[in-house]
Amino acid sequence: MMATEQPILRIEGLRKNYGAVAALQGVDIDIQRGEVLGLIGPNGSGKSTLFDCCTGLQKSDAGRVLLNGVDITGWPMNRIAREGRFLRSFQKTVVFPTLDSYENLVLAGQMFAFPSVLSTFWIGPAARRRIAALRERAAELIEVSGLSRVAHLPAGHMSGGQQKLLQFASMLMPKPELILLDEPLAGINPVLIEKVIDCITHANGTLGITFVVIEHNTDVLMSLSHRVVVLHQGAKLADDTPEAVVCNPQVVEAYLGG
Amino acid sequence: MGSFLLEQIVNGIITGSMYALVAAGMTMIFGVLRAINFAHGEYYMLGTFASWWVISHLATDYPLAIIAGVAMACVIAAIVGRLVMQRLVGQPFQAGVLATLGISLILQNAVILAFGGGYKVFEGGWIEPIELGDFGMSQQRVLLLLVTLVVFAGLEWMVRRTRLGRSIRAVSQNIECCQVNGIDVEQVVRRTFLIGVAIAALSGILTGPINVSIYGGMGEAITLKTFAVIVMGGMGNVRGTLIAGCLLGVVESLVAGFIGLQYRDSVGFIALLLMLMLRPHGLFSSKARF
Amino acid sequence: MELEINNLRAGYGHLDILHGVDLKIRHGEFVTLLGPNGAGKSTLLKSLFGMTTHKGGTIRWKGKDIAGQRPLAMLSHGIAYVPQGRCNFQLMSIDENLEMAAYTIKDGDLKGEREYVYDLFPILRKRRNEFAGNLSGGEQQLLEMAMAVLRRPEILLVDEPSVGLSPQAITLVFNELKRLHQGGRTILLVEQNTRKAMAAAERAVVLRLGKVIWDSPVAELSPADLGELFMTGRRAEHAQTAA
Amino acid sequence: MSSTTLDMPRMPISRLATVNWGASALALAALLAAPLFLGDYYLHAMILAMIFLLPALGLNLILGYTGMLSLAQGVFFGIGAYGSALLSIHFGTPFLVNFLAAGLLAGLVALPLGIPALRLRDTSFVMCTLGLVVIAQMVSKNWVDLTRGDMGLSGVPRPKLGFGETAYIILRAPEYYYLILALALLVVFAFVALIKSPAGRCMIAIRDNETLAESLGIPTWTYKLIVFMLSAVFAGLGGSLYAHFSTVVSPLVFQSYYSNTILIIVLGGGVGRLPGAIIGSFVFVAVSEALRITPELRMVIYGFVLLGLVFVFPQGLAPLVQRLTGALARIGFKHGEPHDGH
Amino acid sequence: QSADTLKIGIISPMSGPNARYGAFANKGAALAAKEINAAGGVQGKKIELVSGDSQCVPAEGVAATQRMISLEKTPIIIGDVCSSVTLAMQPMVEESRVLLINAASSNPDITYKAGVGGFKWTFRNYPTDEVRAATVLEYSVKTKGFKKFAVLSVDSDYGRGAIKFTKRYLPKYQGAEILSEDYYKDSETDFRAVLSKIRRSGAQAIILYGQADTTPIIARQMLELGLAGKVALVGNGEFNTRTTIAAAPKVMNGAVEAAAWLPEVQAPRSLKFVEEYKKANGGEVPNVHAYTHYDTLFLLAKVIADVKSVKGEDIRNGLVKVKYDSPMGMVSFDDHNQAMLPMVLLEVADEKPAIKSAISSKVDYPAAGK
Ligand SMILES: Nc1ncnc2c1ncn2[C@@H]1O[C@H](COP(=O)(O)OP(=O)(O)OP(=O)(O)O)[C@@H](O)[C@H]1O
Ligand SMILES: Nc1ncnc2c1ncn2[C@@H]1O[C@H](COP(=O)(O)OP(=O)(O)OP(=O)(O)O)[C@@H](O)[C@H]1O
Ligand SMILES: [Mg+2]
Ligand SMILES: [Mg+2]
Repeated sequence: MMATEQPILRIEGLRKNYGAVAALQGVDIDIQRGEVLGLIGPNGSGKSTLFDCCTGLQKSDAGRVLLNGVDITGWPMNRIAREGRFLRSFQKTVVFPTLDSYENLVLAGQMFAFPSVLSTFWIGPAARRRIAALRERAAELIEVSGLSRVAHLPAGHMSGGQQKLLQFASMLMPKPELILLDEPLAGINPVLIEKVIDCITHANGTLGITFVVIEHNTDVLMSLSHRVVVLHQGAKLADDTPEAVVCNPQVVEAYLGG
Repeated sequence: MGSFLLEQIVNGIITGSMYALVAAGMTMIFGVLRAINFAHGEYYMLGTFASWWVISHLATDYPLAIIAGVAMACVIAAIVGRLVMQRLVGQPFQAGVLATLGISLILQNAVILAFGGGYKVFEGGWIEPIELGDFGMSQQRVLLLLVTLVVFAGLEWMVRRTRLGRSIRAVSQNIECCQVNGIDVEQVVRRTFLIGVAIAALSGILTGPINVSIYGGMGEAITLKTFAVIVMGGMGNVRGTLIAGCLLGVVESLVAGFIGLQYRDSVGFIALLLMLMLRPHGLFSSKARF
Repeated sequence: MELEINNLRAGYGHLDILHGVDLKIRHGEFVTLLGPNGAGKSTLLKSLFGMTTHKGGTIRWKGKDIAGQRPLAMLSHGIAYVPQGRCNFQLMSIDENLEMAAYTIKDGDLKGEREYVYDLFPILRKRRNEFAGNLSGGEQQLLEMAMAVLRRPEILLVDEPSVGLSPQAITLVFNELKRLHQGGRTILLVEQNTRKAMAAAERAVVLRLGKVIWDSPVAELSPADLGELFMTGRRAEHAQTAA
Repeated sequence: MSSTTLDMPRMPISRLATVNWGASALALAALLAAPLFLGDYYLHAMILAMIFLLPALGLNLILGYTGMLSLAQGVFFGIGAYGSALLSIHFGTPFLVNFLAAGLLAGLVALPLGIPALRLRDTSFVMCTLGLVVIAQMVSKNWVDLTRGDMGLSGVPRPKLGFGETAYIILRAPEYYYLILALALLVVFAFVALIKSPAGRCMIAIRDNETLAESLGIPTWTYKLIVFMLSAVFAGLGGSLYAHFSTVVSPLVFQSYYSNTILIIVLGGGVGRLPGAIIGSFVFVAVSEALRITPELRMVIYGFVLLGLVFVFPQGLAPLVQRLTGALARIGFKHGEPHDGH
Repeated sequence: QSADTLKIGIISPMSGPNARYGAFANKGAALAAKEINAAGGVQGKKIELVSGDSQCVPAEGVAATQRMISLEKTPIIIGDVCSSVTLAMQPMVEESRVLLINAASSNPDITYKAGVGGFKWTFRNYPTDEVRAATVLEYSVKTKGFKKFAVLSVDSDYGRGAIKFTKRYLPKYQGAEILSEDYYKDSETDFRAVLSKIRRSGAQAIILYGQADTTPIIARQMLELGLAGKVALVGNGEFNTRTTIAAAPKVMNGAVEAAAWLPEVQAPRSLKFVEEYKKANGGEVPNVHAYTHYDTLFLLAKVIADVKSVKGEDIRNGLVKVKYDSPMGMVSFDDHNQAMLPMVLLEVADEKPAIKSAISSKVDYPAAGK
C-alpha cells in the first residue's frame, strides 16, 4: 500500500542558525510509520533544536517538515499537535505546576477529546462523559508510571523524576500517532526505566504509535529502537540499525567515547 | 516647519529624560522583585516634598535642599525596604501589587495628613531661562538633562561592572540560583530599592522648580508614565529605559505640537503599543529559549 | 566525623518529607545517595543547604549544629550545592555565570580558575559569551558543574550531575568529581545513573520514603540488590549491614 | 520555565475548584435576609460590593485563571456604563435590555482590542491594557457628540423593569438590593460554570505554562481571546449596574480608581480562587466603608490593611475563609469539604 | 443628633490627587464653623461639621453621602468639588429630602436640573462660567484689542464648559478667531510643546480656564519659551494672586481674569477671612474653594437666622428667598437654585491685580438649553 510507503514524518533539509551557531545544517530524516527511532548525538549537536523545529516551537531557517505528506512548516504548535496528532516532550521537565497529576493528564488529552474550542466552554452530560473517560485513562497511566502515591499533589511539588514520569505519561494520554521524546529516561530510577521502556514498546507494538527518542542512556536506547540516527554539529552523522551505529567508528569518536 | 520639528524634539527629549530618570529606579526594582512598583511615583513626590519643606521651613538654599530631600527619601526607602520590599522576595506576584498599592496609599495620604492636602508652591532652583535662538530653556532643565546623563552613565557602569550591579542582574533572573551561589537576595533587593528611590527622589527635586506646584497625589501621573517607559525599554534594562523615556517624550511632544495636548497621553500610548507589537518584549529585551 | 545528621526531619511547609534521617560522613569521603524517585534525596540535599523547612533533628558540621540556617550561612561554612534541574543565570553569559559562581570568594585568582574549568569542559570556552539560557540542556549541566567547582567547596552536594549528558561528558564530570575527592573534598552525590555513581563513590546510601534504609561501602551492594531495595525497601535474604 | 526570567512569577497553588455548597447556601441565606436587618446605608454598601463583584469576577477569570494581568477591567466597566446609560437616556429601554446590551457591547469592543493586545505577553500585555485605559479616557472626553465629553451623562434613569406604562421603576434600597443580588447570583453561577468547564482547565494550563499548553494542542491564543472577551462582558455587566445606580457616567469612570479597586478585590480576596472575588468584594467594600469613621486617616489605614493582608494572607482571604467554613462544616455536619492547602 | 448641635456634612475629596482641591474646602468651612460657633452658633446650636471623603469618585461620593444621610443624619450636606460626584448626589438627597448645597463644582447640568428643572433640594453657591466667559471675551477683544486666540484649558467640565461658552460668544466679534484648541489634564506639568505651537501660531492671547495650581507652571514655561509680554493670559485660574504673579511676573502682567473671589479682594470681611485662614493653617493662602465653603456656611447661618429653624425643609424654603450680603456683594438664588454671585474682572498691571469692573452673573437658561 502507498500509505505504508509514505513516511509519517519527513524532514527535508532543515536548517537553523542562532547567530554564528549552526544548530542544524540541512538535516534530512524520514521517519517510518510504526518505528521507534533513536536520536543521539553529543551535547549541543542539535537534537532538541530538531524537535523544536518540527513541532513549531522554533521557526527553521530553511527546509520543510512533512507530516503524512502534508507540509506543516510554519504551522502553530497547537495545530501541529492537534491536527497532526503529533506530540513532543521537552528536555527540561515541564508540567502544569499547580494542577495535580490527574488534571495534568486530562489536559493532555482534552483537546483531542473535544470537537472544537467552543464546545469546551459548556459542560453538559456529553462533556462530562468525555472528561470521565479521560480521567479513567489518566488513572490507568498514573498507575503504570508509579505516581499513585503523589498523584494528588500539585505537579510542581513532585520530585524531578516524578515530573519527568508525568510528562511521559501525558504524551501517551491521547494516543497520538507520533511522539517525540526528549530524554524521557533522564533522572528516572533504574527500576522505573524498565517500566517506561515497556510502555514505549507496548504503545508502539499494540497501538502502532511511532516514536522518536532522544536519549543519552545508550544501552537502553539501542535495545529499544529499530533504527538510530546520529547528529553531530547539526548534521546527520549516521543513520543505521543500532548494531551498526555502535560499531561505527565516527560515532564512537564523536559521541560514545572510547 | 523644520525648526518647529526640531524644537518639539528638543522639548520631548527634555521631558523624556525626566521620565527616564524616574523609570530607571523602577525598572531596576522590577528586575529584582518582579513586582510592578505602584508606589514609585510616591518617592518622587516624597523627595520633592522633603526639599520643599526644607526650603520653606528651614529657609535653606536649593543645593542643600537637594541633598536633604534625597536623604529623607532614602531614610524612608530604607524603612520601607526593610519592612516591606525585602519580604516580597519569593512571594507570589499579587503580593507585590497589593503591597506597593498599599504603600502608595500610605505615603500619599500621610503626606496629605502631615502637610495638608492643598497644593504648595516650590520655591528655589535656577529658573532663569537660557536663550537658544528664538526659544529658551530654564537652567534647571539643562541641569536635569545633565544629571540624567550622569545618572544613567553611572547606572550602566554599575550594572555592567560592579559587584552589586552583577548581583542585581543575577537576582532578576533566578532567586534560587542566587542562594545557591551565595548572593544575599534580600540585601540586593534593599540596595536596589534604595538606589531606585534615591533616583526617583532626585528627579522629583530637580523638576520641582519647573513644575512649581506640588501636592500629595502628584506621584500618580508620573507612575503611569514610568510604566510605559519601563516596558518599552525592556524590563530591567537601564540603557533601554533612557532611550524609551526620550522616545516617549518626543512622541508626546510631537502629538502635543501637531495634534493637540488632549490627545498627547493616548496617542503617545498608541505609538508605544504599536512599537510593542513589533517588539513584544520591549525595545531592548532579551529572552532565553524555552 | 565531618557531617553528622541525626534524626533529621524536614519538608516543605506543612508537608513532612524526611522522617528522621541519620547519616554520618567522614572528612574526605565520597558518598553516593541513591533511591527511587521521590524518596527525598533532593530534599535531603536541600535540607543540608538550608533550603527546606526544618522540623527537627540536628545537622552537625565540624561539631557545630547548623540545622535551620540559611543557604548563605551554609555556603560560608564551605558547603556547596548543585541542585537538580536548571540552576544558572539564563540571561548572563557563561563568563558572567562563572563570575557569579565565585561571588562569595573575594580573594584569589578567578581568571586562573576560570581557565581551569574551561580546559575541563572546552565546549564552554567555545560559547563563553553566549547566554547560558541558550545552551543545550547538556551544556547547561556542564556549566552548572563548572560553577560548583568554582565555589571551592569543602563538601560538595551534587544532585544528578549526569542528567542530559552524553556518555563522553559524563566521563568528564565523574573524573572531575574524583579529582575533587582526591584533592580532599567531601562529596555527597545523588544519582540515578547508579552504575556510574557506584563506580566512582566509596560508600552507597539508599534512601526510601524519607528514611535511610541502606548504608554500606559500594562493594557490598550489587545492582540486583539495589533494584530490590528500591522496590521493596529490603534486600532479598541478606540482613542489613549498617545501622 | 520557572527560571525563564521575563515571565510573571507563577500563581499560587490551587487545584480545580470545588464548590462548598454548605457554605454557599449559608452565605446566600444571609444575603437574602440582609434587608430585614440592615438599614439603607448598609444595603447600599452591599449593593456597591455586588456592583464591583462583576468586573472582579471577570478579572479573576483573566488574571486568576488565565494568568494575564489586565488593568483594562475599568475600561470595559466604563464601556458598559456608557452603553447602558446612552441606551436608557436615548431610547428609554428597560433595564434588563440595557444590562445585557452593556455586557454584549463590552465583549464586542474587547474583540478588536484583544486581537493586537494578546500578541503581547506578561508585562507588555499589562502595559497594553493600561494603554487601553488612557485611550478610553481620551475617547470619552473627546467624542463629545456621543458621550457629552467631560459634561458626562447625568440623570441616568433608575432601573425600569418592563416596557412602557406597566414598567416598574426601582427606587428603594431593598428593591434595588434584591434586583442586584439576583443578577449577581446569575453572573456568579455563569462564572462557576465557566471555571468548571473543560475550558476552565485550559485557562489554568495557559496560566501555568503557556508553551506546554500549546504543545499539547491547546490553541492558547483563541482561549485567551475568548477569556479576554468574557472578562470584558463581566465588567460591562457591572458597569451597567453602576450607571443605573449612581445615575452619572462621566469620563471619570475610566480613572484608575475603578481598575485599582477591582484589582485589590481580586488579589486581596484570593486570585485564582473560586470564592476569591466574592469574598474580596464584600470585605473590601466593608473595610473601606468602615474606615469612614475617620475620613482623614481612612486611606492611610486602608494602605496598612493592604500591607497587613500581604504578609498575613499572601494568598488572599479565600484560603482563610475556606479553612474556616471547612472547620465549621466539620463541626456542624461532621464532614469536611476537601479544599485547597495542606 | 444631639439637641444643641446642628450637623452639616461636607463631602469632598480628602485623599488621593484631588485632595489638593478638597483640602481647601474643608479648611474654609472649618474656619467658618469656628467663627459662627464663637459668635453663639445658629438658633442656639453649635455647628458640627462632619466630613466625608469622595476621592472625586462618584461611587465613593455616593457611599459617603448615603452614610451621611442614614447614619449621621445631617439635614444639610455641602459638596462636592468634583461635578460628577455632585451630579450623583443630587437624586439621593432628593429622595431623602436632605439639603445639598454645592460650593465648588461648575458643571452647568447641576443647576439645569435643579429648581424648576427638577431637583428641589439642590442649590449651588458657586458661579457658572457662562457670564464669566462672555465678560472675559468682551474685555479681551474690546479693551485689549486681541483678535487671535489660542485655547489652553483644563480638560474637565469646567475648562471645556468655559470654552464652549466662549465659542458661543465669539462670532459676535468681527475677526476674532481661535487658532488652536488644547486641553490639559489636571496633573499636567509639561506645556512646552503646546506653548511652542502657540508661539508659532501668532496668537495674541491664550484663553486659559485652568486650575489654580497649574497657572504658575504655565507662566514659568511661557517665560522659558520667550512668550512673556508677547502673549497674554485671559480667563480664570488665580492669575491675580500674589504667588502666581510672583512665579513669573513678566508673563502675568496683562493677564485678564474674571473671578468670583481672590485673596487680593480688598473688601474688609474678605481680608479678615484671608488673615484668619492663614493664621489657622500655617500661613497657607486660601483659594476660591476655601472662600466659597467659608461663605456658604455664613449663607446658611443667615438663612437659619431668617427662618428661625434648623429643619431642612425650612432652610430649603429660606434659601429660595434669601438675600445674603456676602463679602463680595449681594447674593440670591434664581429659579434653578443657582446663586447669582457678584464677580470681578481683574487685570494684572505692574505685577499687581487691578479690578476693572464688577459683573453680576445671571444664567440665560433658554439659551443654555440649546
Ligand atoms: N535560542 C538559542 N540561541 C542561541 N543558541 C542556541 C539556541 N538554542 C540552541 N542553541 C544552540 O544550538 C545548539 C544545539 O542545541 P540543542 O539544544 O539542539 O542541542 P542538543 O543536541 O539537544 O544537546 P543536549 O544533548 O545537550 O540536549 C547548541 O549549541 C545550543 O547552544
Ligand atoms: N517543593 C515541594 N513542595 C512540596 N513537596 C515537595 C516539593 N518538592 C518535593 N516534594 C515532595 O517530596 C518528596 C521527595 O522529593 P525529592 O525531590 O526529595 O525526591 P528525590 O528523591 O530527589 O526524587 P528524584 O529522584 O525524582 O529527584 C516527593 O514525594 C515530592 O512530592
Ligand atoms: Mg537537548
Ligand atoms: Mg531529586
